[in-house]
Amino acid sequence: MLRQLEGSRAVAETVARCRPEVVCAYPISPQTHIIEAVGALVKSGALAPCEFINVESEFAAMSVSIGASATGARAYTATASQGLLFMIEAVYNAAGLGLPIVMTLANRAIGAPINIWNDHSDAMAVRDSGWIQLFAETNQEAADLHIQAFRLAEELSVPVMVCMDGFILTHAVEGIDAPDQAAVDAFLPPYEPRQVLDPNHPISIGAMVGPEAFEEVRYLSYLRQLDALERIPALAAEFATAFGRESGGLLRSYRTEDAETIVVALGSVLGTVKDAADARREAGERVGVVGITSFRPFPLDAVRDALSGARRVIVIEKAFSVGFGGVLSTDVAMATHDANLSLRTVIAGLGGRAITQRSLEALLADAAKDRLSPLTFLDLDHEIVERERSRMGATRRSGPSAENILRDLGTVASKIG
Amino acid sequence: MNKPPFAITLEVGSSRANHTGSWRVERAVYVDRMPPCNDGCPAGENIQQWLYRAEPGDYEPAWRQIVEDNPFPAVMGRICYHPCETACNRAQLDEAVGINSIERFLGDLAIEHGWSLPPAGAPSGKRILVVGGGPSGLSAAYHLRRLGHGVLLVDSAPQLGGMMRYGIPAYRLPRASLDAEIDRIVALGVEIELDHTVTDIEHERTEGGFDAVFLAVGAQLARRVGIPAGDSSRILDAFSLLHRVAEDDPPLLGRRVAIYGGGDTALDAARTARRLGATDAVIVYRRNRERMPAQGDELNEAIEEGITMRWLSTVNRFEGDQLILEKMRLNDEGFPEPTGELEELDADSLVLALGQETDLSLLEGEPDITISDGVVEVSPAMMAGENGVFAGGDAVPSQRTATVAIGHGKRAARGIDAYLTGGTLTDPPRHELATFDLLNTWYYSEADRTHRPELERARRQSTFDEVVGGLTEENALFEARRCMSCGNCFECDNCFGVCPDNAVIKLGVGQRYEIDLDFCKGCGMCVKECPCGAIEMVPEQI
Amino acid sequence: MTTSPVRFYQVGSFAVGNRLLDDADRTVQSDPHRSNSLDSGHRACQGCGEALGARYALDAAMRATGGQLVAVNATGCLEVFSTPYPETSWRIAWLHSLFGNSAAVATGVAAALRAKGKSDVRVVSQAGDGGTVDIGFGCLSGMFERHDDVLFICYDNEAYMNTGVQRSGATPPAARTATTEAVGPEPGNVFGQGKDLPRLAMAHGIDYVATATVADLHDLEAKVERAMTFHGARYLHILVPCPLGWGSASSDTIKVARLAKETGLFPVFEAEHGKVTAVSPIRRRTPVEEYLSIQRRYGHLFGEHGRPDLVARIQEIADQNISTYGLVDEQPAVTEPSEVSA
Amino acid sequence: MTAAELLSVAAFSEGRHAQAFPSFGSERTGAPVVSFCRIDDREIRTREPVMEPDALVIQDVTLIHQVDLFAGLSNEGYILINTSKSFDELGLGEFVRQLHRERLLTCPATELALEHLGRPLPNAALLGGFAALTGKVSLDAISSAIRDRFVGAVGERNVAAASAAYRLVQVAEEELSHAPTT
Repeated sequence: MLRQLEGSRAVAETVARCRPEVVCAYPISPQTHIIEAVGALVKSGALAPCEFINVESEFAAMSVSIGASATGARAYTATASQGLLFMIEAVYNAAGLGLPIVMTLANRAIGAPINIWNDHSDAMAVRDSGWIQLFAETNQEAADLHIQAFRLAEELSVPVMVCMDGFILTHAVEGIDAPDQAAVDAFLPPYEPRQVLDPNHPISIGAMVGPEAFEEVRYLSYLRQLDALERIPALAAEFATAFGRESGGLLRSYRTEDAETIVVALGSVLGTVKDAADARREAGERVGVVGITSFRPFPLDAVRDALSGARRVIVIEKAFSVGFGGVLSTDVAMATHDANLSLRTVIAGLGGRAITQRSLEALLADAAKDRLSPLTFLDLDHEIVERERSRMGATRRSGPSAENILRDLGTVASKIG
Repeated sequence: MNKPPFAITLEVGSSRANHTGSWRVERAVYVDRMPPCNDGCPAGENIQQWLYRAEPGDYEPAWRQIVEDNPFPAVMGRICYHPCETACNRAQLDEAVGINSIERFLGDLAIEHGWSLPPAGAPSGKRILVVGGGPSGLSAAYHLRRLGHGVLLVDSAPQLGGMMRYGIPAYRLPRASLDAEIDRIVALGVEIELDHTVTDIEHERTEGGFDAVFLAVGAQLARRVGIPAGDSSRILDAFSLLHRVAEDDPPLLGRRVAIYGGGDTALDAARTARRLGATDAVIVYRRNRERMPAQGDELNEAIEEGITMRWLSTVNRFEGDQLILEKMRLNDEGFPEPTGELEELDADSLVLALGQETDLSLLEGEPDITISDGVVEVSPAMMAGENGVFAGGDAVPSQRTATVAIGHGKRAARGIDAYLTGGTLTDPPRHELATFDLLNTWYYSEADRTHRPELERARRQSTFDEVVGGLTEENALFEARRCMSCGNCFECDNCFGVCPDNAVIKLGVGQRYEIDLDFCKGCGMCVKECPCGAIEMVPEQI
Repeated sequence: MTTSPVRFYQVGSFAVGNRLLDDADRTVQSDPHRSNSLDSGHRACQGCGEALGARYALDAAMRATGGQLVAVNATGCLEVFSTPYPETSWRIAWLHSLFGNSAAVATGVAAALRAKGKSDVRVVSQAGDGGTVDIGFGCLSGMFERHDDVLFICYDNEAYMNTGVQRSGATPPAARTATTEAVGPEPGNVFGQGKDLPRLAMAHGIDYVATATVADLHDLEAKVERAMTFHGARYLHILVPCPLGWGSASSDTIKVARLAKETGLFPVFEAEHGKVTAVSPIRRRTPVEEYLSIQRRYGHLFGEHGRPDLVARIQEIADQNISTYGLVDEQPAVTEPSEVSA
Repeated sequence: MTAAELLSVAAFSEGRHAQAFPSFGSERTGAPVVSFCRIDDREIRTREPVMEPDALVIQDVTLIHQVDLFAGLSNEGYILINTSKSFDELGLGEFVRQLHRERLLTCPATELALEHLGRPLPNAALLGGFAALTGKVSLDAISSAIRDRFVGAVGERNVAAASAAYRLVQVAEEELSHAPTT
């Protein structure tokens, strides 16, 4: 039933209906509302049997999940930003051990400077960890992806991360259908582990593997990710028939049929991008949008096909590789290396900077005139940058840039949006 | 469950395919070493083994283990000077194991329960003449019977036992115990002829058609010295004193008795004198206490009973009821020298305890027998000469104790058996001695020795009741369990437990252990942690 | 013949086994059918104390739980020498995740078992001193504080042996390691540093804390058994000498552990709910020299350029332990582990 | 944020698409915050903050001279300010002359809250006032949204406050419609 719900609440209810047996939590904005709500459902007995464990760090949160999953329990946790980085060793370990843990990542920037607002730096930091990473465009999709995530993870024995934009989605209230228990049960069978710690059938999990087999082990996990490329669309289709709506899949195209310019992006920004695209089409530009849901595994073929007709591809990223540029862009470039098109990277929305339709339209207008440089930083205040650079040039002890800039701006939070 | 993931997950126990034994440069090897108690026992008892059997309370098997070698546990448990305890490694930890008292406990238990000795062996058709019914003669007779040989045992005395009966007072060795153990031997089918003194060995041998002879005539002649004495002065020798007491015909000694000598017999004589009513019993000895041949504990018992000592003194002369003593001093070699300084000692009688000699007149005419210092030279098999005449006990050169004599008897019996079957007696190779430094005593808990009760002094001075009592079963068991099993595995499971590689295989009760060389890395922990030193490391041959 | 019950025995009272005892009173290690949780073929060094301690502890835990046991293992020597692909030496359900998280992983295992209603299955988490007092302490403290139903066992060999003997928070004063070399005016590890984990564990108010060494099997097994009677967080700290890292003879592993206890340098005790309830008194009090001088990691304290002053300071530490824990008994120590009918 | 959320719920209950979200910050209770609400008949895809509001509800009048609250407000826009003062008294007289007078109102929501709830929580009253001012949502929808959020008596008191504000604003609207235009 459609209800006007906060994104975090919708995710929490949906996760609960996936019947996790162990949930552990360490609070970090903007993930808090999710685990608070799950915790309440466990305490009230609405979610049972389930052990809700308040741990002392994200590192412990993932470690507890590892132990629980290896013991045959369906395990769930959620984190963001610094929290993800603090648990990163365990994140890799969970994937290496092939434990189908599902984790919500409420995407948030990484400090310093410390910043609690949304971008995708955290997700990108664990891009190579062996987890499947699915990006939600809306809160509805965020909720739905969790159901598919448990199914996918347990089928393949691979952990899955559902990425949803911090605050923008987690704290947004909108009409969402949190699927009911019967429907979820029908879609998601009980967890049957590939390996389990059982005193009656003892095994040793987590052996040390040397050069003689390590590469094979890694290659096998690569093959599992390739399997995921098959399973993700299949599950999305199955989900669509079961729940009557499109959620998940590898990617989604919008008005790309005749598009000359295609914007590629991840997550919630796609909504604004679509509005901008519509506006530009009214101005006579043929603009389309491709939203990538499955960032890992990265659907090279699907992306290639989706972009095949375009002359320009603009990748809008909420993260970037300092010292290089786009992260998603390199993947898109790999997908389209033999296509004859110009690829532009736009870094936008870092640390919660609002990505406005106005800016996007201006950007597209420039692109239409081929005035877009290979790497663009949307709404970058060059004046501030220059001021700080000259300050740095002038005196060695010019102080921390972030504080200097805030002083220049005399800013307040409300202005940042 | 479906197949676990490749490499990161493994099937249990698969490491047994990895034979880490190849790392080894030394291997652990189980050994048996000679325990000092066994090493020190003149009767050749396997002491450690019978203690081992006694530890769980299996007393009869323990007793049977003793009588394998020595048919006199009850007697030994009383009069043996237990060199086993002197040698016992436990003495270096706290106190020696009370082996002697456990042996007596087992001996008495056997008498109480009427356990019989192992039966005589299948008749060999051979007959052996044993001359002398003392410890060595009886021991020989016992072992010969077990070997199936016929035995005629002759003795000049009216009763069997020799010195055990006529040389050792009843308060040390009650006659009931002695008789019981002698009767058990006789019961094996030993022919006995008492009050018969053999004067011509060759004659008797051919008369009786004996295949061999064992001479165990002991040393019955008291050694005498010329002591100037008045007619009224009463002088007698210790042996006849003890002999007459043993036959209930005690001589009159008076109230003040001096005993001349420093051996055990001197002590026996003095203590006997007290029991016959002497108020003063004074031992006159020309050396000091340190140089006294008598056993320490008996001297203490004597002193407790009121015996006094005149160290560094010799008897110069005996005038009426006055004994004139001369003071001595020890020279650098420790020999006593006269000082010329005289002193007096009132005495009604003087008992000479200067040792015994052997009467070997019966050997006159025997060919190729060597007699030197009044005793018979014998081969390692106890044979004197070539023609089947064997000798043992006090009649041959060695320490003159009952235990030694019993050992001789056993050895002679085996020698005779070998002689009769045309072979020669060969000893199995002796194991290396299990010295204290080979032990890891940590594993033995603190346990002080239990001592035997002693008769209160009043009764000891007036009666011939046995002075030293026996152990209760609990004490005997406690004492037996103080044994450290030096040099021989007692299956404590230490090696099995402490091996970090599970490379010790436990073969089951009585079967001990085996090293699993597939996995033994040769760390040597089992050797270091073996309490009794029954494992050693040996280099691998590479 | 029948014999009366006897209230003592000494034949190898302190040995692993004793033929005079009933099976029930015998140690797990004396049992030919023991579980050998850590089996042969592992790649530990000759005389490895950790391999020994792990088998002692886990076999005891296996007996105490009727084999219903799951073990979680931190990274370290034990993990590396026991499970190099393609062979594992474990005979029990075993999981290795990371260096610093074994306590948290065990919490997860326990939580999963609870959620699945498998209350009969018990969880052990094991780590070396590094995985316990240093990198693993955060997760360990959290597990303690939540009173999760986990027995955490620290096999303490007083340094990072797996990586080549570097100093850990459990490395004792003056000990030479690869990162506390025996040079300079204060050779070896600095005095006054290091974590007293058993005390920290007690401060969490958890049900049960105990220390033990591989030198006293009876004591160690009794403590594992006791620990398994509690449902909640428990901590067992076992001293396991490392011949390689300590520079002791491979055959001396147990001797060294024994001396650590007999000198008072390693107090062996038990605590319940934050209070010390029992200590294992010193049986043969020994000066620290005897312990130190058979380990090359203390070699710089002896010989012509030796440092008797530092030895004296170590002796002070031992004496302090002895008075703090009352390790020297006024009455003679009870030496009969149990009574027996013969 | 509560007000925006309740407004979105009200709109949603009337079958419209609604989206509410805060200006995400690390503010603590009481600090100035901005929150947004979009109401539409089509699916709302955009995630950008509301830059050009059609309506502006000012809960804390003290902010009006600190931050440029009116940036982006179109001349067609509605303004509802929680105050008992008039625009002139607030020094906004000049500013509001360029706007539709009947779309500008002040409402003593805090007083109403104190009167009905006994606590200075003006949200419900402002929503009632907003409903009356804009007619974009019904008072019933607002009331049911309030009741969903606050069960029992608290809900009813909030509904009372909202209704009171609703009536006040209606009356004011009446007056304005009869006022002579200058």
